Amino acid sequence: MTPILLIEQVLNGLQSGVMLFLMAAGLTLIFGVMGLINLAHGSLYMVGAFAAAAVSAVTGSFLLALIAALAAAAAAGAVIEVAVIRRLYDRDHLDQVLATFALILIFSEGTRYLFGSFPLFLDIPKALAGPVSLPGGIQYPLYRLVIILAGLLIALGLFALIARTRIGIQIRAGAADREMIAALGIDISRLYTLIFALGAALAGVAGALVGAIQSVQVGMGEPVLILAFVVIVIGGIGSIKGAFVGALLVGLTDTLGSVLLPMFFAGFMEPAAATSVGASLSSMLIYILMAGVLLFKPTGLFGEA
Amino acid sequence: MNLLELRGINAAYGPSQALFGVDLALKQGEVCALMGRNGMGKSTTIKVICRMLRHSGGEVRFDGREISALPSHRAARLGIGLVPEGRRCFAPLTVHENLIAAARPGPWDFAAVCELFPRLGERRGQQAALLSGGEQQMLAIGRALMTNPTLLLLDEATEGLAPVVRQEIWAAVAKLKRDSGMALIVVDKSLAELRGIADHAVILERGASVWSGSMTALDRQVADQFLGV
Amino acid sequence: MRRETLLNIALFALLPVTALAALLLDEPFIITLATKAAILALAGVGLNIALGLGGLVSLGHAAFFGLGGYAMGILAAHAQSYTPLLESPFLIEGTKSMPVIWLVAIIVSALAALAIGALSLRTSGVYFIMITLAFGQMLFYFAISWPAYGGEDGLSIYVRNGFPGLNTLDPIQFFAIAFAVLALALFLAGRLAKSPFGLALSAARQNPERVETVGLAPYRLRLVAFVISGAVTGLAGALFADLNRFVSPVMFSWQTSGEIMIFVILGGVGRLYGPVAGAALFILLEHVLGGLSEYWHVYLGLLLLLVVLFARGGLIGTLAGREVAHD
Amino acid sequence: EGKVKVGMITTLSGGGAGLGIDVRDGFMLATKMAGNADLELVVEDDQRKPDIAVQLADKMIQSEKVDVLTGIIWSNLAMAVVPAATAQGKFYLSPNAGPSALAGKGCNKLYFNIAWQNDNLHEAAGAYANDAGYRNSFILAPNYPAGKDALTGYKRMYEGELAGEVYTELGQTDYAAEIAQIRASGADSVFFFLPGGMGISFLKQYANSGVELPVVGPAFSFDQGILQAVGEAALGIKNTSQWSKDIDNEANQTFVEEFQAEYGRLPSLYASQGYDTANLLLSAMEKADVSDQEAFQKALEAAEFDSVRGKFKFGANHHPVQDYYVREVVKEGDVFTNKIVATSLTDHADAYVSECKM
Amino acid sequence: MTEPILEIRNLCKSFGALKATDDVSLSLRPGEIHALIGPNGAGKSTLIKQIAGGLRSNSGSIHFAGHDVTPLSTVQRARAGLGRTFQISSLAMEYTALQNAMLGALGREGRVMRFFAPVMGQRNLCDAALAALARVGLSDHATIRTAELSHGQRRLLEVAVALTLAPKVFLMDEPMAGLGAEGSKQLTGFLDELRHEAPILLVEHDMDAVFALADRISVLVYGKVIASGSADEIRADPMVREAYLGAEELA
Ligand SMILES: Nc1ncnc2c1ncn2[C@@H]1O[C@H](COP(=O)(O)OP(=O)(O)OP(=O)(O)O)[C@@H](O)[C@H]1O
Ligand SMILES: Nc1ncnc2c1ncn2[C@@H]1O[C@H](COP(=O)(O)OP(=O)(O)OP(=O)(O)O)[C@@H](O)[C@H]1O
Ligand SMILES: [Mg+2]
Ligand SMILES: [Mg+2]
Repeated sequence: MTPILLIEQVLNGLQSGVMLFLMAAGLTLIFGVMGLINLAHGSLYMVGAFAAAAVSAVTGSFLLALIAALAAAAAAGAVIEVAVIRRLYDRDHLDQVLATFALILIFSEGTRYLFGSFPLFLDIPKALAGPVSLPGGIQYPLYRLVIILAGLLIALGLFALIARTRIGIQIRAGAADREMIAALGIDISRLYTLIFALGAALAGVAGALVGAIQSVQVGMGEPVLILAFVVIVIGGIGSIKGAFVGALLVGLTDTLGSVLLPMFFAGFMEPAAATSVGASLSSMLIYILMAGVLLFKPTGLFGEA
Repeated sequence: MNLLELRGINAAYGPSQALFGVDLALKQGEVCALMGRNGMGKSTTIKVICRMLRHSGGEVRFDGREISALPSHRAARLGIGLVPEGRRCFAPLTVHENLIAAARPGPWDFAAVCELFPRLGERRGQQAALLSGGEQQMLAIGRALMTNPTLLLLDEATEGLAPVVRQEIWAAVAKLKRDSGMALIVVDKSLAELRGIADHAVILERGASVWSGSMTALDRQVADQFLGV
Repeated sequence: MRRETLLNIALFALLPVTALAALLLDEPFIITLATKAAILALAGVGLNIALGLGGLVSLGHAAFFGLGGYAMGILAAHAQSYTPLLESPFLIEGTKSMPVIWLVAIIVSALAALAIGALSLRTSGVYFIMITLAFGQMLFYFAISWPAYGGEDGLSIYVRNGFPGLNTLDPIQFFAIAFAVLALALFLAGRLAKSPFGLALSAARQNPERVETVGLAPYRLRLVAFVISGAVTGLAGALFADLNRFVSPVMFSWQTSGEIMIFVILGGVGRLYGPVAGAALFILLEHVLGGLSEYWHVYLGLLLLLVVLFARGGLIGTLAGREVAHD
Repeated sequence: EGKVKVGMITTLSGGGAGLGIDVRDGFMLATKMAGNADLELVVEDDQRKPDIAVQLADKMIQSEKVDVLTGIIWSNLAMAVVPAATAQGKFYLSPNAGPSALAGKGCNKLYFNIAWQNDNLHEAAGAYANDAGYRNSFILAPNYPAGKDALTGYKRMYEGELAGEVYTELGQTDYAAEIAQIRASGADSVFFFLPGGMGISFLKQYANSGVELPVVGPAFSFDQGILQAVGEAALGIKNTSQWSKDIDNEANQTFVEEFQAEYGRLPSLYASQGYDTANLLLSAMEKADVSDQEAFQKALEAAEFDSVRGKFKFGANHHPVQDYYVREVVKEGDVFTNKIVATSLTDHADAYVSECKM
Repeated sequence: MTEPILEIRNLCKSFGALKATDDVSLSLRPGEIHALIGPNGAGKSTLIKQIAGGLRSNSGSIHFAGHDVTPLSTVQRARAGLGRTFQISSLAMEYTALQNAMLGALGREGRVMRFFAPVMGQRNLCDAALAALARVGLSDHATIRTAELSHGQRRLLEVAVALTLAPKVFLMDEPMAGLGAEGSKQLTGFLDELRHEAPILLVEHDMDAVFALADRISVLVYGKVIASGSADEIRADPMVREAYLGAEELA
């Protein structure tokens, strides 16, 4: 492999990491900070993508589509928080698992009912289409650079919100002891609804942004969900920085693994077997990474005991 | 007018009733000692006042209005501050974050709390979970003060504190009462210390208020009968 | 008698009564469903030992379910094609005998649980959920891409394996086998919960520090529980594979882990008969609602939601009141 | 007497539901048009889970007492159901999946495939690559049996060099790394098999990457149901199929018109396969009674029905011997669709027929 | 003078820059109550944790019943006979008081890998647990879930569990905290007798109790032992008065 290709693949890995962070950002808030296991997060991601596709089909405007994604996901988030999640904060994690699993079923099939069983069309705006040339002769899709930017901005914004503002402190305090923070005069229910809606909105925006270069279809949220959980857990629950680093690690591992492992095995195996073994191993790689990280740091890279 | 008034409070945890008609009244700037043996309902009464626990009978009036229907954050915003039993600091947050999480403007701010408890200033960036027991207790008190309440509920707030610190706290309480007219309900085990600070006392026995009167009226005989000392 | 005891008796009787009724009505498929419920309940009983008693929220139990399934698939496939499983260093032949397969399934999944548990139990809480998920996923991807036993396509066994003295192809007889295994597992799990080990394990869930200071090692308690739990779930996997005469990597997927967990939660975590209630209800819903509408998942979702929101402590918790199961 | 009960097990919920719905709709259209009251159909949703499919098969055989099973979309589900169904003496007509195991050693006299053997469309792509003069292909597919079959199928016909061969993760959504490899590989063409959402993602990302090598693939990523979601990115791409809506014969024209009239959308490949499956069955019902297994099998083997593909016949392993076309993605008005531009293989059977001993 | 059963030599523990225990040496002899007092955050609980095994020391050694137990884990030390109570109650909250006590009895017996026989049917365990509850005055509450006990009752249960272990040494971290005046008085009397079963290393802020009970008192300030001696000596020590006792009325 030429150095330039290697650099390009590293870039791809980082890019895919930032994209992962974008997808995990909302979950970082809801799961990482509020401490709520929300399996339906992937559904909110899907809601965003579908709302964007629907609006873009009608208006042709990507900006409007993004706004629609944000609004639809935030609204869906607020509704499920008030109707369901709110009753579950003081319950066992397992009740949250069951309830949000039920929400997945409702959202997935509800979306299919509304939009049919076939994938929808959502494309990147013309202005952002096509590649740009980076130094070193690397051709890189402009839109992906935009995604990187969006991911970085959201990472910074979240970090500031959680670590630097009083609202962030109150959310974390609420996660530690809801009853107590309420007894000190904080309307934790309203705050949580807001934050949940914000997390949902982030998921929705990610769904729309990423949906434009992937397929917008029912069930698109579930693989993302697992990946997002992996990212957050590797980084350490509750740490935005951790989630970001975790996302980059997973992105790099996944990309470079799928490129390098088959080459590695080709060194001493016949080509067909090498590609196949390499590919098998690379699909396991992020799980091996996660298990490895947790074995050495049982609370993730930046997590606290 | 009474700042706080409990009349005939009944309360239960699920099926098991813990309070059977508790009465208590308190004026602005007064300190009331809430006493009784272990398990008699002191903490339950405190929880009812700050609306952490919904009572099933009787009424709670604060500042002239019936607050039974309010959620606990609204009661807190009316000016009820709580130092709960067992500290309940926000374990993953730092000392500073614990203090400012729910702070409301007023004379008690971070600097003032650090003056009362210098230890908290020294440990400002440390996670609450890693504080010593006594430091956590200081933190819980500081946290409640930072909400600048007009009524402060201290449920075993000096548990686990060194004698010097306890003395400082009682001194601070006396000052609070004197300077800012804060009212307090204090649950504490040391009768001697309470005598120095409380105006009157209410004694609970099996969830009912069985004795109330001024601190001076609480003589040996009463103490012996209800508190076992 | 306590309400929960009565309820448990009713639940226990539910499956065989259904199966017998189906036999009388000549509805063999209902028997198959009852068998499926019994087997999945068995998997749930296994998980419940780790989850309910030990507080170990494993999202990787599909690993054991799948290993049990593949133990059956691989042994039976070799027996079917008359090729030995291993020739050197010693000869291992395939087999079509259920008891032998069960034994292998139990041993293999117990060993896997020992390895996975030994590593995973260094973590706790959500990290434990995710690390068990990771091990499950590793096996899943391995099974998908490992060509020797069919990869994603899985392995078909044309004829159900045999059990001495019984005709396993007859639905009611196979049901009887599955149900007997379930009954045995329930009995043992019930005893386990009340045993000294159960007391210590459950205490380790509530407060590991406390258990340490009385001189018991939470790690060891949990590891043992995890191994027992994995072995039971592995056995269920072997039975499940035999029910379908088919295994595939789907058995390893996180959705499978999730479903087993749903049975447990639905029935009531830590309730001995919770998995039975959960699995039975889930299968009932799946088959009743499935016929109603193409979008039946919506109704399933709504029903599950109602259960979580309004039926605290799962089905059994609601029906039996909030008494604690273990005392 | 003369009645046939058909059990259709197909995917009607969840991610892959579109395919199952099309197969079902195509099948039902044919039965409706035939108006044959002797054919009774029960449909069940397998949720794309093998174990559910197996249980549904059991249910249909044991409780519903069906004579014929059909409907399964996915190879792994077919592998789970077909051997057990045929072992119990039921006919199975596959409207989509054609795993090699069932075409070769595992073939069965009661099992008929009316779509293709899994390798076929890829073989057609390989043959087309030769015709188009590609000498250096980069090929990729997901890492699972059908993906391996796909690349094997392509390589079986393709005569040029390989610039690269990559197995991607099943369900992968980001193809930046693969596209970078393609760019760097010096390939002159790309062959890919990425069914469902994977293909949509790949095509969108490929179109946006600035790599402009010609792409060829099997029809699955370009079919009617999915094409609208790919959009412009698919325009002009060549794909191989045994069917296209512009195949010029009367049966096909009727099918396309009636399907549109009935369901308000253009038919897909899967709909055409479902439709042909039903017609094959109806044709056999004309000739034989299903209770006479041997006669009914003969009637099916004869395959005397008007296929939307024009000519259609079975090979010795009950898999199709048919023509494969090269289609190009075009835009008709607002709708993306395909038109035939060439024929890549004629009267093509599959590679496993010699292994089949019935 | 009898040989100490527990001896701590030059124990150190730092958290970052903070020296929580700084070269502490202490001993505990059979039959005595050795009180450890000191300001909040002085390192008393840290020291208890180090002795019980929950925290690894940076340096120093711990000798118990003639053995160097420094390398042993919490579990091993508990088995060797170190019984500990927590400053903040640490109990199995879903269990009844009796079940918590049974757990202690089970820990003492040690044979936990028994999967079949019901634990509640084991007479010896049950009797030991009930006896312990009775000794702290919780007999009436045996079948109440710990979560439903009041704070003070939990503190007593904490002591009861330690009793069921029948340890060779008690490490008690503020057992009086949270007890009412009456409760404290009773517990004081109880500990006074308990010392004959096993000596007690007692951390306590309740000076009435400390002065009434302690044979020896050590004062810990900023991780260092600044004074050690009899109750009267300590009471009179000006350094201790300033750092810890303050102007307290002497009872
Ligand atoms: N969460 C709870 N659930 C059920 N019962 C409870 C709960 N908390 C307290 N109780 C019961 O209510 C009664 C009163 O308890 P409360 O905590 O008010 O007592 P207290 O006077 O504060 O005692 P202490 O001095 O020990 O703190 C006790 O008998 C206790 O067992
Ligand atoms: N894990 C830790 N990391 C950092 N600092 C710690 C940690 N544990 C304890 N400390 C600090 O070490 C000091 C000693 O704590 P320790 O709990 O031993 O005090 P203590 O003497 O028991 O006090 P108290 O009487 O208030 O319970 C405290 O200042 C505390 O903040
Ligand atoms: Mg109390
Ligand atoms: Mg301490």
